[in-house]
Amino acid sequence: RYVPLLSEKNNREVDIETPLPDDLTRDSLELPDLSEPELARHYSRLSQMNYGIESGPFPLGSCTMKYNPSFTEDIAAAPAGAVHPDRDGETVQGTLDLYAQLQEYLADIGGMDAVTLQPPAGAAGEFTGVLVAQAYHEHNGDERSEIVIPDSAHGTNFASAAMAGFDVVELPSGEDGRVDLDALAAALSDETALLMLTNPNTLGLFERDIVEVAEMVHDVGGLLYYDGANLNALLGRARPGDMGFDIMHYNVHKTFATPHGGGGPGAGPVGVSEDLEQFLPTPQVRATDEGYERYEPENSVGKVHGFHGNWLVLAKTAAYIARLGDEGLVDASAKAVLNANYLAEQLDYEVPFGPFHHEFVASADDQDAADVAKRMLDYGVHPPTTKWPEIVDEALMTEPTEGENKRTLDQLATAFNAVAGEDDATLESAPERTAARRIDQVSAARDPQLSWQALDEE
Amino acid sequence: RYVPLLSEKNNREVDIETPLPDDLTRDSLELPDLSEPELARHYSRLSQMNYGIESGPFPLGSCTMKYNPSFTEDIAAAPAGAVHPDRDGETVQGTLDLYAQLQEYLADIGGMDAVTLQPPAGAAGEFTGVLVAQAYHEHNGDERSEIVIPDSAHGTNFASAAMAGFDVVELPSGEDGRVDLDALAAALSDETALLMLTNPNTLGLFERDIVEVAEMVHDVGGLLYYDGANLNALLGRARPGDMGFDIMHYNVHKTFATPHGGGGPGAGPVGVSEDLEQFLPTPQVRATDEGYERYEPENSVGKVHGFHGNWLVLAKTAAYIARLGDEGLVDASAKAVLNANYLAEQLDYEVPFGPFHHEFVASADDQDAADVAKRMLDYGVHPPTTKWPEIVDEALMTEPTEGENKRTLDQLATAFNAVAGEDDATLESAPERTAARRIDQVSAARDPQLSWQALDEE
Amino acid sequence: MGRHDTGSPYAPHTPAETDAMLDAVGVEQEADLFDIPEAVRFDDEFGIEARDERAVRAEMQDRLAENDDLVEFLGRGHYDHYVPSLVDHLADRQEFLTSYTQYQPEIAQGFLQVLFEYQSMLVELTGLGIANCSLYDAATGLGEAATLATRVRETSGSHVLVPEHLRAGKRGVLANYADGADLTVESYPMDDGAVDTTALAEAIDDDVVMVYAESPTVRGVIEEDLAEIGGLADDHDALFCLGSDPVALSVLEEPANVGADVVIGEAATLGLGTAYGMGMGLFATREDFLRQVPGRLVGASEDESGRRAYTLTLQTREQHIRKERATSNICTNQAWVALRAAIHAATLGPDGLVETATECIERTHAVAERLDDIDGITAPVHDRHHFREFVARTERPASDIADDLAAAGYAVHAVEDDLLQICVTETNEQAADELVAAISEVAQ
Amino acid sequence: MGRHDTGSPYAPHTPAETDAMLDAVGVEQEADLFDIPEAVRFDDEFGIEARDERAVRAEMQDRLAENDDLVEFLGRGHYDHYVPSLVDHLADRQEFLTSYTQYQPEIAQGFLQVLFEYQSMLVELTGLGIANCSLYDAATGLGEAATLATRVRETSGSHVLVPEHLRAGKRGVLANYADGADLTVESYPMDDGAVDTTALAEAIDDDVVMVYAESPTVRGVIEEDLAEIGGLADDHDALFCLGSDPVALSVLEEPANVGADVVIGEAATLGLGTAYGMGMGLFATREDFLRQVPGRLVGASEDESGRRAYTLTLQTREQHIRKERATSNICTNQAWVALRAAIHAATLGPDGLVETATECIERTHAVAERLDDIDGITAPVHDRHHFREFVARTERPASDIADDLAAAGYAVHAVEDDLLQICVTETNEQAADELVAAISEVAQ
Repeated sequence: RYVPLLSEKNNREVDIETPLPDDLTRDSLELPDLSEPELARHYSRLSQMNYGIESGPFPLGSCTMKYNPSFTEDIAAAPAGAVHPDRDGETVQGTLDLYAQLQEYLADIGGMDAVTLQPPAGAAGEFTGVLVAQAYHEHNGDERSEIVIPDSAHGTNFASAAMAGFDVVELPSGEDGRVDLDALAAALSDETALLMLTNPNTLGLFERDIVEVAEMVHDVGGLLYYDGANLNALLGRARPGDMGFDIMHYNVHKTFATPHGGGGPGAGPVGVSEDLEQFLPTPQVRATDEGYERYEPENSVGKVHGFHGNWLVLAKTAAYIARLGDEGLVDASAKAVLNANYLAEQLDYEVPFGPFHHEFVASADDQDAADVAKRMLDYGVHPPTTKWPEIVDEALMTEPTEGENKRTLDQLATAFNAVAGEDDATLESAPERTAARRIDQVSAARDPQLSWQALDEE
Repeated sequence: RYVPLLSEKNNREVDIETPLPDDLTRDSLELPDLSEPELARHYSRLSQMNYGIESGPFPLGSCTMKYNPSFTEDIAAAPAGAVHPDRDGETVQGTLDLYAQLQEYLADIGGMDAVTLQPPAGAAGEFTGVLVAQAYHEHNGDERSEIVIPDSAHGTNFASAAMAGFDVVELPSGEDGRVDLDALAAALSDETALLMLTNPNTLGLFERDIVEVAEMVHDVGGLLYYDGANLNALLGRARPGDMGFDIMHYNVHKTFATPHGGGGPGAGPVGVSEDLEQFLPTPQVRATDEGYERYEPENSVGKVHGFHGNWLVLAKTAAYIARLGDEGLVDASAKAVLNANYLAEQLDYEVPFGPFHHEFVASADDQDAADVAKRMLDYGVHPPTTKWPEIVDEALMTEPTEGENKRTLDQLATAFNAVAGEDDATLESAPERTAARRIDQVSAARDPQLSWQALDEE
Repeated sequence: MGRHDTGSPYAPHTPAETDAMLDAVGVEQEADLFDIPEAVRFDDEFGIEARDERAVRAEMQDRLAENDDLVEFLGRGHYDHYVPSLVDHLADRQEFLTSYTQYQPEIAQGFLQVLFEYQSMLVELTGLGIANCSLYDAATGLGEAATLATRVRETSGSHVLVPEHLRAGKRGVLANYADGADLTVESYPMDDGAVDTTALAEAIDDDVVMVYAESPTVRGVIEEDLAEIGGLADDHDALFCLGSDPVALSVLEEPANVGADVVIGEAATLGLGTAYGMGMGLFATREDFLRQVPGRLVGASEDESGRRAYTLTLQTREQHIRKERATSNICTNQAWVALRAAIHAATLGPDGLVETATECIERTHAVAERLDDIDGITAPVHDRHHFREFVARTERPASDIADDLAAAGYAVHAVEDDLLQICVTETNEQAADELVAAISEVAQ
Repeated sequence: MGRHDTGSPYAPHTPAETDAMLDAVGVEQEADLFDIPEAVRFDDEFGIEARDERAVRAEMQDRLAENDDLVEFLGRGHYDHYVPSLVDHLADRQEFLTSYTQYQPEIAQGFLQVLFEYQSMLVELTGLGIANCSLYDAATGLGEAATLATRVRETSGSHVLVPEHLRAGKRGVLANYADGADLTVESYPMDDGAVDTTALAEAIDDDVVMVYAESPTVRGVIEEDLAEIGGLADDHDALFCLGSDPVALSVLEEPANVGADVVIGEAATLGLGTAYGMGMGLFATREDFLRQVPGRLVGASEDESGRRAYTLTLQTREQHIRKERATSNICTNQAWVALRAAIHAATLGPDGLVETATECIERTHAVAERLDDIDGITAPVHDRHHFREFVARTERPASDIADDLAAAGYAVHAVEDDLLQICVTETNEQAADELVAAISEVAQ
C-alpha cells in the first residue's frame, strides 16, 4: 500500500524561455510531469488511504465532526457565485444578500447583534474578537493588558490573546471542572480586558455560574468572549448573547457542517453585542432601501483577511442553516447531546464530571491515552482526541455528534471497551490493521524532512 | 468488510393513503428507511469494495477499459443539455447541433456516410445494423435468411442476428486465426444477408484478406458489417468504410472513453454507406439553412430506442473526440497497439498468432484460465478476459489500452508471470487477498437468490 | 500542455518510454506495428482539430446554451423528478462510474450489492419474484417482454396486443423486436383514456402471446381494470405485461396482485431526471420465467470463507455463452443508472417515495382543475384519475397554443389537433401558476 | 421526507432508537439532558423555516443569479486561472474533503502525502528549504512573516517596511498582526511602479525588522531589483519577505537567489479560481527558521515496519501545545485548498505551468499595447515588464469608465482617479477583443 511520490514517478526539468530578460527569470524548473490517467490513479489511491466522515465515526472531542451534506457543495460550486472580491457592490447583490442573510442567521443563533463573516477560521475569529475587545477598551481610553483564560480552554485562545499583545492569566478549573468563582475573582482586575470562555467547556460541562461570571467580569470593566467550538451543544436551547457574552465566534466547520477539508478551510464568523458593532472588521454588509451595500464600521479594527473571508465555506454554512431551520437546529443539538450521553453510558472507562452535553472526557487511567487511540484504529473507527484537556488523566475526549446512529455508537463502545481490557504491550504495538503501522513521530521531529528535495539529499 | 444490506439496516413498512380509491392502491410499502449520513456511508463503503479504472490496470480483452476523462462528466452535467426528448427541434438547436457534429465525427472516423446515434449499446447497434441490412434486402425484393459470423466473434453478433429472425452460419477460423477464404466461400450463398466481422478480430489480428472478403460477400449480394468493439486499434490508420464495410457500429464506451458504469450505459451508434442511409432509425438530425432539424429517413427501420439514445453518453463521446482531434486519435491507437505488443513481449505465457494490434490472447495452457484470473487478483490487478475466444486453449485475452504506462505494464507482466509459475493448488484457492474470497457461482446459479426477499424466505 | 500538447493527453507515455517499448518489441516506429494491407490504409485526415479541455468545455457549453431556456411541462414517458445531490456525489465515485461489468465479483462486491438492492426494491414495488438489473429503457423492455412471451408460451402465436394510446417510439421499438420473433403488433381500443375491456375481450384470442397495458398510461391515466385485463390475458394463455414506473408503483396496487406476468417501464424516473430521453428499463417477472429472463441478474451466494457475497448469475442465458440461443442480445446495459435509481429510492425512503407519488396525483389534479376554468380549455379530457400528467382539450389548434406557450417560455405537448398534454412534478410546480396564466392568455 | 420531515435530516435516529437511548441514559426526554440554568434558557425561536434540499438549492442559486453577469478583468491579488476538471473530481472525494487534520497519521497517509508533495513543489518554486502546508491567504501570510521576523531577529525592532503600492486589505491585515508584536508598518516609495531602491536605502535602518516587496506587484509589475532589495534588508539584519504566487514563480528568478528569507503569497491562484477572495496563503522560508515557522508542517518518517510514512511534525510550535508561546494561533488552515493547488500544479506539469506563466506575460503585453492605441488611454502606465495585469491612464475619470464598462458587461478596476487596472488570463482572454472595443467606445 505504498504510493511513490509524484517526483519518484517522473520528474522533469524544463528550461525557462520567456519574453523577459534572462536575469529576471530562473534557468529551469523541475517538477513532476505525469499524464492525467497517472495523476487520477495517484490521487484516487491516496484518497483511499484516508479516513473521512463517510468512512466511519469520527468522535474527535471539540472537533464536531458531523456529516457534511453534499448538496451544499453544489451551492458553493454555482458559477453565479464565482465573483471577484473587488466587484462593485451594486453588481454582486446576490453575494451580498447571502452575506447579509448569513450574518442575520448567525446573530439570531448566537443572540448577538452583529456578525462579521471575515475571519477565515475559528482562531482567526478569536483574534478578531480580541482585537475588537482591545479596540473597545482603547476607544474608552481604558487600555488593558490581560486576558483571562481557563486552563481547560483551547490552545488557540492563549495564542490569539498573545498575538494581540495581551498577557494571559490562566484560570485554574474548579473541582467540578468548571470555573471556580473564587479563582475568577482573584484573576480579575482592572487590567482584565477579556475573559475567554468555552461553554459547555471542553469537558462538556455547562458553566452553571455563567450569569455570576458575566457579572463579575463586567463589574471590573472587562468583556466576555465565547469560544464557539462547542456551540453544537446548545443550538436553540441557550444563546451566548443571553448569557452575557459580548463577543463570540462560530466554528462553521464544526457547528454548521461545512467539511473540514483535512485541516481547512473553515470559517470563524464573529458576533458582537450592539455596542461593539462599530469595531468590526471592514467591510460589513447591510440592507438598504436600494439593496445591499458594503460599509466600513465607524471604528473598525480593519482587516483580518485580505478580502471577504472564506466565501465557499460561508455559502455552505448558509445552505446548511436554511436546510435545518429552527427545528433542525434544535434537534441537531438534542441528538448530539443524547449521543454523547448514551455513548458515555456504555463505556468501561471512567467518565469523570458531569452532567455533560455534546462531549465527554473519559479517562484511560493507567493506560496511555495515545496508545488507546492507536489501538482503536485496529477496530476500524477513528479514536477520540487524546491527552487533553489535561485536567483529566489520560484524557479520551469524545464527541460523537448527532450524525451517528445507535448501532454505530454501540460499535464505538465495543471498540473502546475492547481496548480497555487489553494490556500495554498490545496497545504499544498498535495499530496492526491499518495501511501504515505506528509512525515514528519522534525522529520525524528530530530530523525533519519536509520535502522530497530533503529526502533526495539523504 | 461485510456491509449489511440496506434492508438489514432498517426496513420500514408504511401504510398507503392517497386521494385514489383504495382498490387502486397497494396497502403498504416496505423499503429501507435510512438517513442521509447512513446512506452516504453505505454507498461510500460499497464503492470502496469496487475496482474502477482509477484503481489500477483493467486489461480486459475486447473491453477497451481506458481512462475516462473527468471533464466529459462536467459537459454531460451541463443544465442546458437537460432537455426533454419531445422538445420541438427549433427549441433545442444546441442539442441537435451536438448530435449533428457527433454524427459527422463518427462518419469521418469510420469512413461511413451517415450515422445514427440512437442505439443505446453495442449490441443494440448490431441489432440496428442487422435491421438495416434486412430492410435493404427487402427493399430490393431480395429476402435473405442467413447471417455469416466467424467463430471468434462476440456472442452478441449471434444473438443480434437471431433476434432479427436470421439463421446464423458460423464460420470456422483459419489456422492463422483469421477468416479462411475457402470456408467463407463455402458459407456464402444467395441467402447471405450479411457477414459480421470484427477487425482486428478478437485475437487482435487484422483480417489481411479484407478486400477479398468484401468482394466475395458483395459478389453474392450480401452486405458487410463491422463490429466496432476493436476500433481502438485502427483510429486514423484504416477505416471500415474504406475496407468495404457497409454497416458498422461504434462502442463509444470503449473506443471513445465514456465510462462503462459497471455495465452501462454505453452507446452504439451505427454508421452506414450512402445507399443505406434511407434505412436508418428515425429521427436523424441534419443541418439546414435555418439550423438543425430532425427528419425521418425515407425507408427507416423505425425505432431502436424509445427516444434519442443515451444522451449523456453521446455528449461525453463528442467531448472526447473534440479533445483528442486527429492527432490524439491516431496516437491513442498507436499507443494502444504499442502497449499490447510490449506487454505480450514480457509474458511467460505463450501468445499464439500475430502480429496483433490492440489486444492479444495468451494461452494459460495447462493452467485453468479462470483460476489464473482469480490469482491475478491477489497481485492487485484486474485480470484479462478468460476462456474466450475458444480457439485459444485457456485463453487470456488481454487489452491494456493506451492508458497504461510502461511501469504499469511491467507490473502487469510481473503478475502474469508470477501466476504462470504457480501450482494448481495455489491457483484454486485464490484469491486470498481480496475483500471477498472465491465466490461460489455454481450454487448461486443452482439456487438463485435474487432479492433480499428471497434471502428472508430462507 | 507541454509534452501532452500533441497526441492523446490520456496516453501517459514519455518519449523515452515509447522508445524503450519500441525497442523491446523490436520495431522502429509505431506505424510498423500495424499489419494493415496498403490498399486499405488511411492516409488522410479527419480534420478534427484537437482542443484543450477548457476550450472543449466552453465550446460544448456554448453550443448547449443555444437550447431555448423553457420551463418544461413535458412527460409522456420521460419525467423529471428532483435527484438528490447525494446521488451524484456517490454515483460519480470512480469505483462505481468507471468499473466494468462484474466478471470478477471478488473485486466488485460493492456494485453487485447495489444492483442486488436495486433488484430487491423492484421486487417490493412490483410484487413479482424477479427483477433484472436493467435494460436500456421502457421501450426495449417492452420488446424483450414480447420475445419472452414467445419463449415461455407452450404454443406459438402471432400477435401482441397493445393499447391504442401508446407512445409511437415505444410501439416502434416493440415492432422491431416482435418482427424478428415473427410477431405482429396490434392495437386494441381505449375508452375515455383507459382500456376498453369489452373491446379487448373481443380482440383477444389464442393467437395472442401478450397483452400490454399501462398504468399510468402515456396520457397519465391510472388504469382501473387491470385485474380484468390480466384475467383476459390469462384466459388465452397470453402474458400480461404491465407498463409503469417506480414512483407510481410505490402507491398503485402491486402488479402481481392484478395478474401481471411482466412489469416493464422507465426506472430512470428515479435517478436521472431530464436527459433527452435517456432512460433505464425496469424488467420484473414471475419466478417461473427465471431462465427466460433477458438481461443481467445478481444473485446472493457465499465466498469461500462462508460470508455472503454477490455475483452475476444464470449467465448461461446470455449471449456471450449461449450466442444465438440467448434470451436477449443485451450485454452493456444501464447498470450505473440502476445504481443511481437505487440510491435515489433509498434517499427518499418509503415515506418519501409515497409522498412523491401522492403529490403526482394531487398536484396534477389541481392544475387540471385550474385549466378547466379557462375559457377554451377542458381539462382533464378523460374523467379518470391521473398521475403526473393529463390531456386538455383546446378550442384553438393545440399546436398553435403550444407555439405561443413556447414563445412565452413554456414547453407543453400538443398530442393531437385539439389536445395539449401537461406534466407537473416537483421540479416545475413552482412555475405552474405562471403556466396557467400563460395558457389563459393564449387559449382563445 | 417522512420521518425526516422534522428535526435534522442529518441525525439518523429513528423514534425507537431515540427512546431506547433515552432509556439507557435514564432520562425521559432530550430536554432533561441539558444542564442549563433557567435564567439563560432560550425559549424563543430563530424564525428560520426549514426548507428541503431542492428548495434551498433553488433559493440560493436564484439569489446568486442576482449577481450581474459581467466578464471580469479583475486581479489585484485574486486571480482566475482555469482549474482542470480533475481537480474537482479528485478533491471532492469524501476521504479528502471530509477528513480532519491528520492527528492520526496511520489513517491519513493519503492527505499527508499530498501535503508533503505540495510543500515540495513550493520548495522547488521558491528555492527555499521549507514551505508550510498553508495559511489563510497572502495577507495573513504577510502578517505571520512580520511576527516571524520579531522572533528570529536577535535585537528587537519596531518597523516593517512595505511598498507604497500595496493592496489596502493586505496592509490592513499586516497592521493587525504587527500591532500585537509592537511593530508599526511604514511605506517606502516606488518609482514607475517598482521599488525605488534609493528611497528604500534611505528609509531602512536597524530598527526595521522586515522589508516586504512583491513581484509581480499589485499592479502586475515584475520587480527588477529584488537582489538589491534583499541586500539592503540583509545589511540591516532585516528579513526580506517577498510576495509572489506559484504561477509567477514558475518562471521568475528563484526567491532564494535574490536573498528572500520568506516568500508569502496567494497559492490559490492554482486550484481555486475566482472565489470572492477566498485564497490560500503560501509560506516558505529558510531552514534556519524551521522552529519558528507558523502553521502546519508535514514530515517524512517511517512506520514500524520501516516503510516511508508521513506525519504532521514539529507540532510543539503550535498553539495546542505551546499555547501563548506558539509561533502562531493558526489551527484550522486551508489544507484542502493546498491539496487542490497541488493537484492543479501536477496536472499542468512543468511545461504547463511555464506555458501558463509565459502567457501571463505575452497576453498582458499585447492587450496593453492595443489599449495604448486608443485615444484617451495610455497603457501600460509603468514602463516595466508585467504579469497578468497592468494599469492604464485615462483622460476621463477612471471610475466613470469603469461604470460604463460595467453597463456594457465588463468589470475592471478603477484604482485611482485616472487609473484603470486590467487583468487578463486564459479565462477571460476570449473576451479581450470585446473589452478593447468597449473601452474605445467609452475612453473619451
